[in-house]
Amino acid sequence: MEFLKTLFDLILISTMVWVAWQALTARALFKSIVLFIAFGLLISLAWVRLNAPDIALAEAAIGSGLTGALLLSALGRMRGMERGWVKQTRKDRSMKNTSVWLQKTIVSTPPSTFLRGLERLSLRILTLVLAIILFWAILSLPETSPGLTEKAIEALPNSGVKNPVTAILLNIRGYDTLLEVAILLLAAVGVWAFSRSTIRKFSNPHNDILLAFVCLILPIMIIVSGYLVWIGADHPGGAFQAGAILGSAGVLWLLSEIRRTDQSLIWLQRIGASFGLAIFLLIALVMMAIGSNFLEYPPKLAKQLILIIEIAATISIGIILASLFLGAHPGSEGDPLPVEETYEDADNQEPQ
Amino acid sequence: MGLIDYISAFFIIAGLVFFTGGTVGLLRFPDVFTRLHALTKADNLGLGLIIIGLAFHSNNPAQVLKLLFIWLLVLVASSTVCYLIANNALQHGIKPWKK
Amino acid sequence: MQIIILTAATLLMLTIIAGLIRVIRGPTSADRMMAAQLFGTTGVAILLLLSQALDTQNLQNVALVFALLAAIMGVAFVRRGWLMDRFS
Amino acid sequence: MPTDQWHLIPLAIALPLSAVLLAILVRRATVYLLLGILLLMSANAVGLTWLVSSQGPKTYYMGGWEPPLGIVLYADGLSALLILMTTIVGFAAGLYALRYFPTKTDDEDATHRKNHFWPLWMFLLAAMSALFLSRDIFNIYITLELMGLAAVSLVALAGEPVALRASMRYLLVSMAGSLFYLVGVALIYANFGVLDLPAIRAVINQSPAAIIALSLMTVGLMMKTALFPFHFWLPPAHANAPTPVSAVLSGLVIKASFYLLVRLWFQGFDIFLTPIIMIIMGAMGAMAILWGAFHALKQERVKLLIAYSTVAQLGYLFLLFPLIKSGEASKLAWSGVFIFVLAHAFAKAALFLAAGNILKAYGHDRISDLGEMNRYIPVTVFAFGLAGLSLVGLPPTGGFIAKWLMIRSAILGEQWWCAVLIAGGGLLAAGYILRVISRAFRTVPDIPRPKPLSPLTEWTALGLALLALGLGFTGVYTLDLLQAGTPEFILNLAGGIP
Amino acid sequence: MLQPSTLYSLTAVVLFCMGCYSLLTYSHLLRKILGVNVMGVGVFMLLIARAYAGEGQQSDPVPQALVLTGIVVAVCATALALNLAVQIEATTHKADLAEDEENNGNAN
Repeated sequence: MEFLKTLFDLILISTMVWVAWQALTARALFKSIVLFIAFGLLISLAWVRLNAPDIALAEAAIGSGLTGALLLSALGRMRGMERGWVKQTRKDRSMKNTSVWLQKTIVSTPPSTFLRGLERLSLRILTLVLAIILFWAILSLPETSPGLTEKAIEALPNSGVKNPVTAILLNIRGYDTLLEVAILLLAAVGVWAFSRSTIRKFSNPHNDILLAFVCLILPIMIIVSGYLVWIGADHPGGAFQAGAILGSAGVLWLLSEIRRTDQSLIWLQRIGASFGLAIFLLIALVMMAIGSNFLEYPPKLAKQLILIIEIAATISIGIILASLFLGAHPGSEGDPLPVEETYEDADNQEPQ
Repeated sequence: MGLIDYISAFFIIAGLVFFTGGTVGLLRFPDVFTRLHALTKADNLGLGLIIIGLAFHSNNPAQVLKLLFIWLLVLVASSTVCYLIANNALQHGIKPWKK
Repeated sequence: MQIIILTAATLLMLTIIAGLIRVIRGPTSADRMMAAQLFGTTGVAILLLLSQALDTQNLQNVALVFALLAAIMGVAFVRRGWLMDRFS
Repeated sequence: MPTDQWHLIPLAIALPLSAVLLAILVRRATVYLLLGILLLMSANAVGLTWLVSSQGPKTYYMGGWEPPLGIVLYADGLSALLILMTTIVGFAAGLYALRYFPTKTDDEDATHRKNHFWPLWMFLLAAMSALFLSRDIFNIYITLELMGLAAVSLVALAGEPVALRASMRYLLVSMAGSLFYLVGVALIYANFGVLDLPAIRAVINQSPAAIIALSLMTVGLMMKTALFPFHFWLPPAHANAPTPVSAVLSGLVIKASFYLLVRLWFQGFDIFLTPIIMIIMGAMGAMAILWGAFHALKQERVKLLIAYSTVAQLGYLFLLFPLIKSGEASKLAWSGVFIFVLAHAFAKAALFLAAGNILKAYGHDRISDLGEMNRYIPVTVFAFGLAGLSLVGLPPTGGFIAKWLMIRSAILGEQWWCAVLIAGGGLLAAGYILRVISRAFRTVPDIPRPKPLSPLTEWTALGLALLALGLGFTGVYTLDLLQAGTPEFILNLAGGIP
Repeated sequence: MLQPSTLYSLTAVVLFCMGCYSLLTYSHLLRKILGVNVMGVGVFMLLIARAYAGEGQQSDPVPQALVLTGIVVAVCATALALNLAVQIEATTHKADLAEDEENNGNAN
């Protein structure tokens, strides 16, 4: 039994390292991204193996779904130039020049000069030294970590929830979480701030089967998201996992282009994005006004307050993650260009 | 090991066979369409068999329902994605393999 | 029984590795994406097996999330990132 | 359980966060509302400073949970003063931004920028307050990320390719720095099972994990502070950001990670403070002073010159380490360095605002093409000169007090090279400041007449410069406050470092 | 030696260093972003691996909460970085940070 588990560990670990290495060094960026998505799945398995189901849930929701969609979309936009998705600002750049230039910038050129070789060598040595130092640090750690498990379990009855991770996230270290919700909002505002009209939106042909699928799966996603918030008090789950699923639902909705995103959504987006932080802050301040400390919840009310905060946070996280995928505010860019109908398929030109 | 264990082991092993088949297909088949075919069909069947095998161990009907629901979700998702990929591949001019 | 389940999980890990070879080999981006899609299904299977082997029912929810979100990657690929391999 | 008045501590974070929400949700006519909140924040900071000075340092249990589980906020003289500094500079630069981003314009791009400037600005101020109050090493990571992402977005707000690239580089360095820091946190937690700094101090020992964790955290924070070998990202980011943002980045943001370094080394990991470490840190500081000043002297653009000057001035902060010797010298160094932090914050912010004025009036900031500034923008020139005085360290400015304390400390501790460096660095600073000032009075034939400036932008620059000057007169009070935050380590140093 | 905790901690180090190397070596922004993400996974894995207390034992919940927070922060930073990279590519037609033109100091 133990042998099999160790075997599983070893296979998982070596695959993880191999995939990460391939993802980081693959010559084609698309390949890198697909491998990185696979990597997300593998680390999700690792979290499961390490008995951290909360993290595994979050990783499954964020790592494999959202990050992948974000990366693919970014890559698509960065190369969209060539397909006419993105406004061409320099007219004189002919197709051929573009490809030469893409060759040069997107595919990393191997080091050619002696100096670059030297640079690589020194970087390798530096990384190796870092690895050795860290190995040493880890091997010198005590056999069992002191940790705060017992203290956390002791504090559980006063926290209002039964899942220790949720208790720490939303009550004991609720301040971290408040700032984290702030970071989410900050990321959204940051993206809105610098995304300008130069980037064009994608436009895809209407697809019935995709639409039917989305109409079927979106409600399920929303229900599962609610379910995860609800069970989060006692079992693995909670606002972040649920928010990530809601965000993925948003991404799917954007991808299916059921409805063109337009100006009227900006308001909704802004209110929705700030809702979580607003509720969190409001509750913290009200608690302070009635004589507790900032973010302190009386044990009797804790469960309800945490649930309110979690619901608000879930909605906000979902909206923010979807906005991060969308990039610029809807409506702040020009009309999407139609997709070209035919173009040569270079895929098959790659030697097998 | 009781009878239930044997039955469950049978289903799990059967599932594994299909998974292996799907993977061999993924590696050996000549073009996108055939590979898609191998993947979506064999793997989903394999997952279904494994789920049946695991369901024998569960004594909670809700758990069983959840397992089946998961399978259903995977079926819906992979058939949709399979269609989308195949459809796009055709549109983008990838020719199906002919002997 | 535990042994069978764990062996099954380990074997499924090996099929993932085989799938990775397809991701790396390509040749078209559709192949790569499709193989990644396979990991969703296999991942669900491994999670369910592990949930039995490690005796934690919570993992079923992880599998549920996997199953739920498996399609997003594929859809994102088809709608956003087709024809990525032009310069590989 | 703290009494009610100590709620000022969390309010220092809650106020700017509410301002963020206001800025996002209500767009019309919020600017004055936000300035009102900024005033409230300043009042809050003054209150906090007064409380700390009258009642001594105080801890505040967030959520009512005691350490080691809960997160503790800690306010002492140093953190109160730095928060006060943050709100003052934030308020002044905010006033400047009022005119920098035109209120009524048809330009969609400008409106877009103005709308997004305010929430990001408030995020930055909230992050800095949170950082100065934090004592929990993981919470510090969160505040660092909040601050970093806000700063990066603000730099990118400028929109030009150079600014975008600078902000990307900043973001990557910032993320990598945070992760290095976080590895340190992970190792500390794995080894000792605590996250609160004093708790760490109580259980720390000379284990390899602790040493490695501390080095990684230090490297991470040095990247964010842009100390000499890690300074490469700073000049482009600071020089190409929108002017009020440059002022705050150079004046405040980089000090935050220095502050954390000091807190870590002196109040958590002081057993590792050996003479060798002190010398290494000091040597890096010395390199920064020389390197930064050398490059500042070469720059062609005013904003870049000031940005390189920041690289140099950062070096002085790291002289704190070698100056910690015997008890008396250490106390002088401690006060000197933190008065330097304050003086530099005001002076550097003033310089950037003045440079922004030059850029706006002349349409460029190439030093060689400037001229007759005393005729067209006298207030700005005066502000530039005054802030320059503080940077050089001439009496009666705050910069002078700071350098004087540091030199006295160096002499007491017989660290002659530090004394020479501090004095020499001042001369170099005089060199690059004079390069700009000398252009001010030069008559140039056929120079295009500069555009008139809004008085508000000129006077805010002067106000900040006057604060740098005024710091020279409030030195005693500041000293008392800073003493309220002197780490135990320094207080215990009677006979010098073992 | 083959305790899962140690095994995964060491993997964490390998991942961290790989990410770090890739961040330093490659010039394409997407690669740098991937590198930072792999680094992040390394750090999180270190925290979680050390929190692991053995089968059937409650893992230390504090690092789990920290990692959950860290993952969300990492996603935010990644999303910001990706959007910034797209913006850079759209305005400069290049996806790396090499400076090609000097800013001549003109106001925008």
